[in-house]
Amino acid sequence: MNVSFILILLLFGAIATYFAGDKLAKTVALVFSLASAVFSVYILNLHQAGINPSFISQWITNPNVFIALQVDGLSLAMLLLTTFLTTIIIFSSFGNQYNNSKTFYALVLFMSFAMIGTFLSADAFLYYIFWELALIPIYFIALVWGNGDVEERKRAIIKFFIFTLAGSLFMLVAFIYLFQKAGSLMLSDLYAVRLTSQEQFWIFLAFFLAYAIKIPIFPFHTWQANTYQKAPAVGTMLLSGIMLKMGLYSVIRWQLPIAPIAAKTYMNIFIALSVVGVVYGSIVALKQRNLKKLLAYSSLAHVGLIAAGAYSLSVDGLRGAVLQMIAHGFVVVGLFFAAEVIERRFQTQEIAEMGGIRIQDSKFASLFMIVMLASVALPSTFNFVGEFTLLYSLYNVNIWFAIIAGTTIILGAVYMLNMFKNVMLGDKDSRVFAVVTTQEIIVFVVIIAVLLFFGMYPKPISDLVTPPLQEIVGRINRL
Amino acid sequence: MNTLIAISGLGVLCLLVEMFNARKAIVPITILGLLAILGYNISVYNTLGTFYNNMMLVDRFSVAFSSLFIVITTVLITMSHEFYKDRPTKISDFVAIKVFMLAGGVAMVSFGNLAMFFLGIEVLSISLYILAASNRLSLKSNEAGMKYFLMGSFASGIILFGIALIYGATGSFDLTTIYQVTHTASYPQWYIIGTIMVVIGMLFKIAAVPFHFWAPDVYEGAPALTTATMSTLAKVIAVATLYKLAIILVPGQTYAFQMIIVVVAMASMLLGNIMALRQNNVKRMLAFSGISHAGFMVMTLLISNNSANILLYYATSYAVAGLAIFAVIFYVMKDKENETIDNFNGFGKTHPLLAAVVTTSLLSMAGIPILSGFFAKFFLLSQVIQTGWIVLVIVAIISSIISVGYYFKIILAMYTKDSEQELTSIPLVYKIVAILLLVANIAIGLMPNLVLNLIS
Amino acid sequence: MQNILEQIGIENYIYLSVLLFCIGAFGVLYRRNAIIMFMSIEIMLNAVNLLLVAFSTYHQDAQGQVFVFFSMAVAAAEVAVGLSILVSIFRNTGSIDIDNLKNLKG
Amino acid sequence: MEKNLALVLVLAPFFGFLANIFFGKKAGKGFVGLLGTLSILISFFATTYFFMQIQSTGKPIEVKLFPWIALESFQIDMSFLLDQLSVLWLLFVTGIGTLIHMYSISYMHDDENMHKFFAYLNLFVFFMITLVMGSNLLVMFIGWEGVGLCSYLLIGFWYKNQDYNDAAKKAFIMNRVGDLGLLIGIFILAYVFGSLDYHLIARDIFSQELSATDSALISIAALCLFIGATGKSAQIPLYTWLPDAMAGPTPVSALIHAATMVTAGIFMVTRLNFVFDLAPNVQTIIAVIGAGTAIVAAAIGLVQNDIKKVLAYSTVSQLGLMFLALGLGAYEVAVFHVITHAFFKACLFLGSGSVIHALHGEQDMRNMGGLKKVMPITFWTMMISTLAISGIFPFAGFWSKDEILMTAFHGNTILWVVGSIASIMTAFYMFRLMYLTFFNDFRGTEHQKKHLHESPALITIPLVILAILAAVGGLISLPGNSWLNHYLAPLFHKAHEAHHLDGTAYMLMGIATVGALVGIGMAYAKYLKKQEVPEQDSEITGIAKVLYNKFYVDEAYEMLIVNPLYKLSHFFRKYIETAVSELLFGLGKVTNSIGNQGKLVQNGSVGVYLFAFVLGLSSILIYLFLV
Repeated sequence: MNVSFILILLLFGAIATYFAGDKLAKTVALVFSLASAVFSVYILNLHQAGINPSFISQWITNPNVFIALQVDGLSLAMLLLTTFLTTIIIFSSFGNQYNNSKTFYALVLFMSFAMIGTFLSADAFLYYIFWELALIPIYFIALVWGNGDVEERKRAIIKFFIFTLAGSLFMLVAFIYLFQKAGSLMLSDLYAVRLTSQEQFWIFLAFFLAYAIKIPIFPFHTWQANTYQKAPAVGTMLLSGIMLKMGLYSVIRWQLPIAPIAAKTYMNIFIALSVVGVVYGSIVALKQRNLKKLLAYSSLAHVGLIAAGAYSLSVDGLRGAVLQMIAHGFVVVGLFFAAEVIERRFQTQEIAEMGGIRIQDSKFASLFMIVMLASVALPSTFNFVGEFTLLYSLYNVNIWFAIIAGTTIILGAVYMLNMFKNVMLGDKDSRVFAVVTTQEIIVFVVIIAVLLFFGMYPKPISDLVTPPLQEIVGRINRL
Repeated sequence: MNTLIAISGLGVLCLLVEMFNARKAIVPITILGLLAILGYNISVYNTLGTFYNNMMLVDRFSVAFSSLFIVITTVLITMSHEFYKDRPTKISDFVAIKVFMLAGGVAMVSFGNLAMFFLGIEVLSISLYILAASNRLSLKSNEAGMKYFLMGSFASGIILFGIALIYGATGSFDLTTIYQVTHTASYPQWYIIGTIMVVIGMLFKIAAVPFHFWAPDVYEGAPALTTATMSTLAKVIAVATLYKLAIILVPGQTYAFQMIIVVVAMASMLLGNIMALRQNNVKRMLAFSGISHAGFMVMTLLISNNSANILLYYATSYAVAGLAIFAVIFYVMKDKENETIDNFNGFGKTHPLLAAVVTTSLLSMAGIPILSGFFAKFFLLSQVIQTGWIVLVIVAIISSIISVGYYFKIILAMYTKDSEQELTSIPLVYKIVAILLLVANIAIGLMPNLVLNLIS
Repeated sequence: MQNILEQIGIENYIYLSVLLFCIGAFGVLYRRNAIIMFMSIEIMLNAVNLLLVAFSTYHQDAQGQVFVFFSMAVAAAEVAVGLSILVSIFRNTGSIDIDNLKNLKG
Repeated sequence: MEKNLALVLVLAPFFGFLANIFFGKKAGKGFVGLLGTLSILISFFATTYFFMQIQSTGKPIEVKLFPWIALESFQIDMSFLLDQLSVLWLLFVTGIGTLIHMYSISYMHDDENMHKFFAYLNLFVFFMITLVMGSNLLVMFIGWEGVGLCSYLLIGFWYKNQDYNDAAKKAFIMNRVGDLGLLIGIFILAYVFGSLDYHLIARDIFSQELSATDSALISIAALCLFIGATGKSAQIPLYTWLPDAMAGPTPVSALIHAATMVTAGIFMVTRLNFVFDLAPNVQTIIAVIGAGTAIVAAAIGLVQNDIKKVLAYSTVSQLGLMFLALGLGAYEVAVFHVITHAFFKACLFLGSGSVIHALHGEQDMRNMGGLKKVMPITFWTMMISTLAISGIFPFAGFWSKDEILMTAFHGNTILWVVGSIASIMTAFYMFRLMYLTFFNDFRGTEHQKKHLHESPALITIPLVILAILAAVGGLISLPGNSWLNHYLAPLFHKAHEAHHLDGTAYMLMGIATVGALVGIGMAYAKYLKKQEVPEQDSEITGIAKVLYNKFYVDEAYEMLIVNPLYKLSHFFRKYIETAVSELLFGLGKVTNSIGNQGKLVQNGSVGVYLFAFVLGLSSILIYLFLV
């Protein structure tokens, strides 16, 4: 069994979900996502046992295109993140009723399929296909099942779509150019291509456009807040939990090793942009009145830090980035789920209309608080491990990067605690908050368990991702 | 060669069938006939050569493209029975004209002599004039026909003038002779002018900027099936012919010629897409979209390696996607006073399957992966980048981004708005055609080698 | 034949037909009466025919003259179709002024 | 064995936390209190064992658990270190912790969320233990932030009141400001030494010559670490959260905001004394800031009317004195004062809690008075502690404060003067507190008066124990014969000249005592003799008003930092966001408007179309001719 099975499984799952009908759809989807999670653990076992579950076969002979799915520690980590988060996300949506849920869940599984494909592909052509493919389901999920005024939603989501597509098309140009140089788009061939620094600069820039929009890095982030706000909870979680990691992962996997000279020459600029995003996102979040938007901007700040770490071109930075990607994936899903739990009861995202929840449901308050604390990187949570490593890597580049990016731990505390105070605390029991259901608690508990366990013992993940990262950094430094 | 004769014979047969009052049999007979011809055509894939004193020149290029034309015509004729349901007496004419048009098209890709080319293009054009104006009582249709006729015959004049100059310069209409003359001896300057005039005439046919003005008006005014014919069959034929002409007639790839093509391609892609943004009429929008695709296809003239294959692939993908959309448009716009996007409102809820077909086809045109449109653009651009015209690639990318804006207008209408009209069941034939085309689209996307290596 | 060409020179034929062609083209451009536009197009085609015949003689080659026959036949067919469309329009609008045809635009 | 016992020491409070949070509500209040107290007591016993161990062997015990964060150049382990310093700290953390837990059983008995209170309190002790026991800076940082979290939870324990929540938030955020400094300091140390382990850093420092850049970096690191300490230990400029933190229940103020958490900064500086020794400039800064904080806070404390606020400012002021000592390199003196301060300040807070309890939540001293007779135990215990804090012989505070002043006198006379004035002020406001609270007649409502009572035994027993400690605590470090100095000696690598009991010493002691007596006398004259009661808020004028409003520091921060930040946020949100997105939308608009123009050209006229055709044709031909 090789890793391609997981893609087939999910694709088949999407089809099966569609034909299972509206009533059964979510259960079927959960079963398939769970199966994919289990299978990804199996792949992990194979990998640990030294067996390589990669898959390569020729697809198009002229031009030379391969279906190449590569498994190493890095892609495996992302695979696990995706399958587990998808399962959690699908499970978290059990409290919602969606029209035409068969299509909805089929799209969710399809998206998971595409994202996993992106993480596994070792052929740029295949990678690009999956990259674009992931965009379609989320577009429809956000458009059809989103919330708020239809016209506004349309505007926000078409903006998102065109933005991301625009970025990725420039990446496509870069790949086409590389294809002409290398004669193939296999990752290994692309790594081997010798490019002048001029060429590398343009290729780096084209990649950057694609990834900066996806991640997003300031000032390419304007699609983000509105899209997160308008998308349904599941869509927001998929977007923020997994999809933006595609961009970060790609920075590490594709952008840096293919254009190492450019990366080295211009790293300070890109770190600076990312760091500006950190501060900017935090400051904008201070005054947000909409809960989901606030979380969106906080996400902007966090991923800015991850991107900065990735551009620091050190093993520490990359490892911190990967760790934080995983941590952020879980935490942001938890946060948006908390927002969703509130929205299910209050039918609002406006912070001003909330409050007095802790009095009525202290369990939910505690769960939300733990997730929130993880997001502000309290030590002993996974996010701290990531954030510490990232800041340390930035410190090694320049102390000012670390200090400026470090303000996120202050500003993050400010807006998060403010949010928590206004949303949860206080004595305003004019609105009834129904106690969280067991299903909702399970979602939180799973997320919190992951965050705390790896917060105390990140070694398994760290050990998993370090060898490929060392290789990548070695490649960057060799040239 | 026999393909051409068979097609012409089939056209005559259609008219005869009408005489024998077997009107209902026309469409099936024609389809069967076309399929038989297709089979024959594929069988001569490996037996190539020239016929009738080099009047016809059958090579892989012509076989592959004429097969594509036949397939497209088959699809169009399959739908014509349903489309012309309310005008049953005229059906033989319409079918026959389409078959003749196909004959013109086949002549255009397999000509060995400029006379044959001229005849082909005139057969094609005259058929289209008739089809465009075929809705006699509709002023719009008349206007479309008239505009197309005026501009078309003007363009014919130019082509003819070009041919005359070529003849004057080389002393022959024969392609091989011309080729020899231009590649061995010196030739007067007016030869280039003649070539350019012929090329411009063809650019008019494929509706490339700045010779595109007729397209939106004619597409809008003509009956939907004719629009479909023009935007798929006629465009593909014209592009293929342009390609063949340019490859043979233009001596060497001079910088000046490349420059013209680059400018035309860029203008077509950008203008087509930008203009399409502001359209409300679906047919008109597709006309502008077609203009931009013409711009893309023209880029094949720049590339030296594998260009015919890529053109074929692009044309196939474009035609398949376009036909699928039109199959749905026939149903949606049936008996509608205006043909605006609003007619698609709520289509996603009422007809999820067909909405999916339209969506995927539009995505294919926009160039989203796994659909053939993406591969077409990828193959094309990957060759163009080799020529060094990176600006052109960037413009192509930018115009692709713009194109998403209007393709998604239809998608948005289908999925976010509510329908105001009651449900009518969709004719089976449209449904089957649409779905088959979707399958074909995905199939040639997943297995590009099916189409990509036909012409080596 | 040879003599005439020698006396007048091929260039002059070319100039003449270009001139005729341009006249035709300007006719199409500037006249708004459909019939006159048709006639202008005919002038363009005939200019080409003249040129073809001249070249045919110049090259001592019959192909050009044969081509003229094709061209004339096609022109006739074309005009036939054009006129029938014009009739149809005349029935609908009662006018053959091409400027009335501005319903399709934008 | 040692490893297990160490784990018990760390984890007992944590299990107490888990048990209380999950089962506390069902198990009932008696169980909650008992469990909460017992879990700390277990830790206390474990600590005692280790204390004995270390007393006898003098060898630090290191407990490695598992690798935690791996960096490219080094690895950070989850491991604990039990040496003289940490065990000493643990002793009074768990010891006082136990007493305060006990106290809370009675104090919090009427609160519906008592189980949560104990859970948080246990969690706090757990984090405090982690902070103290961590064998490297990052494990300490877990505890460091963890205690901040618990402080946040406990200050905002009565979360229905948004003002309390604001106070909690403020505490957390100001701490975070310091934490950033601490983190940067950690980075620098990690960069320079390639390790965060105390031992390894110390070894590196002593085993090799440091380059000039490294020395400079270490100075910056020391400064950054000190910024961290100012946050946690409420020093200028980050001290304003501590008075606000009095919103929490009184046992919390006693445990967290007086005895333990706020001393974390002193602990950290002491722990890293070898780093600070390398940065004399930073030490000067520390001393100056410490002295400044001592006098500023004491001055504010002079006029506060809320009994807990007075104590809070007193805490800030005392912490300032400790930093003064640290800045002068007298780590053991600072530690000594930490310990004595923990005793008497905890006692004072608990006593004030007892008073507040008796008055049903009244905290304003203007509405108290005459409680001496009703609450004798509370009065006497508090009196002892007040004497201790004022530095009256022979109570604990006398010895420790005297040491600090003596160190200051030897270091810098100005610092000594400042410290002495702060001491005099301390004596004044503490006795002001005592007189207003316990003497004269009761000024509260009739209703309150009827219900006045002495607190139950669970409250008074800890008071008595703490009062005894406050009285005799000075014995651990008598001048000339200091057990503490001897005990801590292995930690410090720089030799200190011991202060001999010479004439100067006696003179200084005399001056300090006289100063304290002066302060007491002034308070006596003003509040007992004249029976003055502080004016209502609106009547306060002049310097007193400035003091009463805490020098308007909060307002200044609001104006200089908070508001600009919010304004910036508003600006970003309203203008930058819009501008960036409009810029991109603008491109869309441009293309759309081109489309609109194009529509005008496409006007339906065949003439225009043909014209364009010919234009295109001729331009192409002309181009060809030109080329």
